[in-house]
Amino acid sequence: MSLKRMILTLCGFYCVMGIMPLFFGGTDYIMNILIMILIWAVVASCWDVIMGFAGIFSFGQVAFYVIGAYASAILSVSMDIPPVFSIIMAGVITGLVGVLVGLPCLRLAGPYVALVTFAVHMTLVPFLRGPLGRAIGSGGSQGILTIPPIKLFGLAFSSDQLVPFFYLTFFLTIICTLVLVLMIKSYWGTAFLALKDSENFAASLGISAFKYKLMVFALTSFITGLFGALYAHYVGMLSTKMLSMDVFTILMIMMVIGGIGKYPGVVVGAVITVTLSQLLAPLGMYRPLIMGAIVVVLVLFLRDGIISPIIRLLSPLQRVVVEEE
Amino acid sequence: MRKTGLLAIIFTFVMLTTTSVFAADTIKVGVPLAATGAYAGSGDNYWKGIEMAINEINKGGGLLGKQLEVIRFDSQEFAPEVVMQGANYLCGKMKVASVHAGWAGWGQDIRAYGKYDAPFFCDDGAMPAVDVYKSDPEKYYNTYFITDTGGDQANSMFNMLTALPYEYPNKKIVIINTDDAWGMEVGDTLSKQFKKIGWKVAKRETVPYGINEWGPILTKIRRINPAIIHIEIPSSQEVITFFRQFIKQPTNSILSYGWSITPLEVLTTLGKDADGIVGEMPAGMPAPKAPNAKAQAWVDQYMNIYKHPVPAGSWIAYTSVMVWADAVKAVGDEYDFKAVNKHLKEAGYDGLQGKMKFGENNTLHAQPAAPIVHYQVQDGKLVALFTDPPLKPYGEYKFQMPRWIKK
Amino acid sequence: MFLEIIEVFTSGLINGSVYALMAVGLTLVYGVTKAFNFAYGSFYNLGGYFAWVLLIPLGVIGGYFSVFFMAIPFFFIVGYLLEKVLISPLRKYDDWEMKVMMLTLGLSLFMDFGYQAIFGPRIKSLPGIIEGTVQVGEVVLFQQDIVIFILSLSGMLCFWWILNNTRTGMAVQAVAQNPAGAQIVGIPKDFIFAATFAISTMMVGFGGILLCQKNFVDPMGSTDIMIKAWVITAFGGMGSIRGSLYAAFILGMLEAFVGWYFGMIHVQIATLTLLLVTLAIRPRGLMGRE
Amino acid sequence: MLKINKLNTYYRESHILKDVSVSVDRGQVVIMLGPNGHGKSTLLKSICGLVEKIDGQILYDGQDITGLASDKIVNLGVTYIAENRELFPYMTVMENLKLGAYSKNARGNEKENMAWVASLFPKLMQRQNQLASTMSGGEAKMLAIARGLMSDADLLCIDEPGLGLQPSYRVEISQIIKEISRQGKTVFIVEQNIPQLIEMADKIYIMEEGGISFEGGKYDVLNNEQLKEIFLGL
Repeated sequence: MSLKRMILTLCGFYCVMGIMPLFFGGTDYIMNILIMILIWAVVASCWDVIMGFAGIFSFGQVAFYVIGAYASAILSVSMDIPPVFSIIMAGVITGLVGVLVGLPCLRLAGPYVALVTFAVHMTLVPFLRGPLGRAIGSGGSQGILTIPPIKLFGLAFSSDQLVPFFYLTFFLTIICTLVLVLMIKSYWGTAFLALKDSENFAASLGISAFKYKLMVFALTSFITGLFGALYAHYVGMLSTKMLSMDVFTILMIMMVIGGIGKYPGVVVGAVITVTLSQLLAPLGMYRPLIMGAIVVVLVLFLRDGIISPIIRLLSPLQRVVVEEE
Repeated sequence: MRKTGLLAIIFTFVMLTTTSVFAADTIKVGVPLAATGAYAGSGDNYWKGIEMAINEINKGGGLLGKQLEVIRFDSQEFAPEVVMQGANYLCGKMKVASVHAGWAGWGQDIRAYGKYDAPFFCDDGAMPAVDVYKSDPEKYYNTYFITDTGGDQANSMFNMLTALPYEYPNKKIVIINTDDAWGMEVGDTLSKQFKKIGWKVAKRETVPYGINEWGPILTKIRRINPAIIHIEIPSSQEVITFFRQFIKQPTNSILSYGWSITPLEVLTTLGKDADGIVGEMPAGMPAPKAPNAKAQAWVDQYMNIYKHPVPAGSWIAYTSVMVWADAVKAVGDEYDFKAVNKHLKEAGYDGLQGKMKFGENNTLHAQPAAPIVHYQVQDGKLVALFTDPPLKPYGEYKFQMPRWIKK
Repeated sequence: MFLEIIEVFTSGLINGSVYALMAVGLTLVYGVTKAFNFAYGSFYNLGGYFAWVLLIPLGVIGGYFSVFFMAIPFFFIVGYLLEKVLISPLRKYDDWEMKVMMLTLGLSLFMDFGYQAIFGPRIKSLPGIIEGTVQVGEVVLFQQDIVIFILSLSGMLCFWWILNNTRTGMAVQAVAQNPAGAQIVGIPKDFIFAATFAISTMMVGFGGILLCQKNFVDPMGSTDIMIKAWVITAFGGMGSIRGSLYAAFILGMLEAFVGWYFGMIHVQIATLTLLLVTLAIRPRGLMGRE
Repeated sequence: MLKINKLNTYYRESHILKDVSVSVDRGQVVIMLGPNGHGKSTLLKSICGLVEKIDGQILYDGQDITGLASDKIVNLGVTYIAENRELFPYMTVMENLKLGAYSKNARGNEKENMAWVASLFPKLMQRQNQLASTMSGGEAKMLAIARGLMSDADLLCIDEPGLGLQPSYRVEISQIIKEISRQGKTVFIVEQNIPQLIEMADKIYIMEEGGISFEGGKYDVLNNEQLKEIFLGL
């Protein structure tokens, strides 16, 4: 997708998102979904950049998200750092962890990268629940229940006031999305694609796999950590239950629906997945059952996710719309 | 592509907004329980009690002439976001008149449902949840804890263990508990109490869920040969495998299972093998004979419908629905949350075991009408030895010496 | 002290045999087809439910003997069809390895919650294959554990023998070592892929039956099993059967001794640390090769 | 014996072979010359069912084998011997040879073929328990040819056997191919580093840019100074 088209698409999407609170500002239930869509769209985009563009089988995305959330929560609760700063510090910490995880991963391939990154995910649970975690203020198994809201210009942003929080998230989403788009379309992005196609070929062009992959890890985990922190201050409570397989799979489904490496497909994937998951929630155990089936069917029949068939399906409609305009 | 996103959003929100049903002739009751995942078993126990109460009310003509309509929500494994979604869905979107939960998120739930006013009944049974309540009692005034906290329950366990008609051969106890809020709270309280009376906590081990191979721990226990082994793991697999591996080479110890005796599978799987284990149930129903005819009738009805003995949570979840219905009847308007909450807090309720009342911190502290019941497994069934408070022997049932203890 | 160590050692040995059984199928399928099966744990549970359905509601004659007898064709067919219908169509894509991971992840979600929808969320227990204990000196052992140990070890030795001494076994190895070469000598690659998948499904199904009768059939237990098997195979070197055997026993012992000496809560961290250190030194695991 | 009509193949977006027509008669030695990367290997692989997208017709003994799975083609008696050997690296020489006789038609004659291969490659037999991955380039090439012979094929498609080898090995290979041909086997070979082979050839093709640019007898090439210089470096 060309840069112009990509930016136009995202602009269109976020313009629509931006005016949503005008209609639904009074409905907490829908505002919550909208905010979660914004947050997940960025987190899933980061994963898409790692997997789809850099071609690294990272399974550590949820871990980075949780690290960011916990980092900001601990900094603001135990050390009384104002959330505005703790969020950014959380991003930096997550970025550093990303580099640390990235260093050994770059020597590995395929399921090994997946395993090592997922091992980070798995170690987080006993770490945060255990004595070490409690020592740094993770609150052990009960988690942290009193995370302060973000205070900015005398306003408090938290789940108590959804519309202001929506626009704060919206603002950060736009910035991070721009960063991601520029990364994908810059020399970096080209380098990723070259790397994905053939590492040897890219090496012959003088693209250092090591350097670029590390940079991807650092940047995406920074953004992921930032949004994790945002989420922590949004819900105001954290527990290690965030590391359950469910969150992981939901994130994965966003990518499958959106199409891996088909940015910004994953953003639409986030919209559909979050909404679907919410709609199906009253169905209890049939929700994950249906989600699982959707993944199987999509992977099998739609190689690039749901995006291209939708475009194809809607193209006559689009033409009509254009003609009417 | 832009249009695609737009259409997708419009489509989903049309779907979202149209799904809310505006039926006026029912009263909606929210039931957020774990229907999937590790806590689904306990969710099922609570659900059975709630279902029974709702059916009973509906059969009796409903509440204020309206039928009750249950809206369920799967709170999975209580991830913060899911807990919040549940509150927003049930209270925000479906506008339920009350929320009946069991385990619901150990404190996260208080914050999530505290934003709304519909009465919220939960069985978190742990101090962190009560701490959230205490941080702003005004805001969380609609929260009701239907059982005591872990610490209070552990004190009761301690009292029972020391009151057993049994001469302990030594003063050593081994405590094994899970690494969650409940397990830690019980473990900490028990070890503090036993130390106070001069016992030695020979081993205190916090374990994660999912252990099926107990060899290494049992090896240590056999060396210690303690007078009491207390296990506090609110999950059936671990405690069953522990018992099986313990019994192949037992020590002269009283096996105290605390709350872990209550998951349904423990007794259905172990049967008579489990004879001799002691344990407790908060807000429980004494067994095999209920304390009065009314309660006995309820137990019989339960066994009739679900074909198994009453597990932890069922009775109190049933009662919580009844308590709320009683308050609504008294107020006359299910949506007058201020009045309903006031009634819930101030007026008592005449339950199956007697008059009960929510106490300090909106907690249904152990009381004669909702006692902590201490059982021993005898002939493959739970037999109440004591009720608490006050700690007194129940009925004619007697402690039996576990068969593995050699004099 | 010595007795204690012996006891912990036996515990580790039992752990190890159980893990070996879980890991060998996974490593085989990865080694041969390069497809990573995330639904592996769900097939383990399928074994458990298979035995449960036959033994409890149906009350099949012959008990475990018939269960094992029927499990062989059942799991072979399930695995074979699965590969043909779901996995092999993905092979034509460049990023099929990622797609297979995602598909099997979705499949495992579907299967796990399918079990809950069909059998309910509560755990199920199976009758033991054999009850009772044996005393060896001071150490008391479950006969059940001994049966598991013997069956899983002999099963694996038998499997190893087949792999190294039969034409088909050699063909499987050939595909693992060089798929293009295998095609050249006329080995039907697609059939071997599907057959390997089927064999691995059979092994994990067997593992499920053997272990669920010791523990329980838990609809949500599949993730733990999958992760455990994954850690062992990666530690031993993906694709190396010998590596997984060593890894299974090393990790079984590590678990028993760390649990005994430091406490159960440290087991998981110790395991993952060992894994990470091993991979840092040997990026392909203990016995892995390029 | 082998007749190819208007064969086209594709790899991803690129069109590799364009309307290639070739015919090989029983017992012949046919040599394909041409610059590297112009599709010679692809042609051999197409015959043996190792290329996915193909279009056209390949007849073997009158039977259409276009798009047939490779194992079926091997079974019919057509074997490919790869330029880059494609051995099983962690198996011994003997195991590699045994797997060469995997196809159904080869199993019955495994013993005779093994004896024949042993007489052709005495050096390999001395190393029968060595792992394939530890062999030198020349030995590995010999093993690849030997493994191909084990398949009891009537038509051997040999891809650049002499590439990157010392002259002594090349001489050996040419002798072996002569021997194979003497046994009545048909050989379709891509090779331009072994001039001795030209002497044996019954027919020569030259492939350029995915198409056949020349077809003729060996004297047509040997007498054509231009071709000789370009393709044989003589």
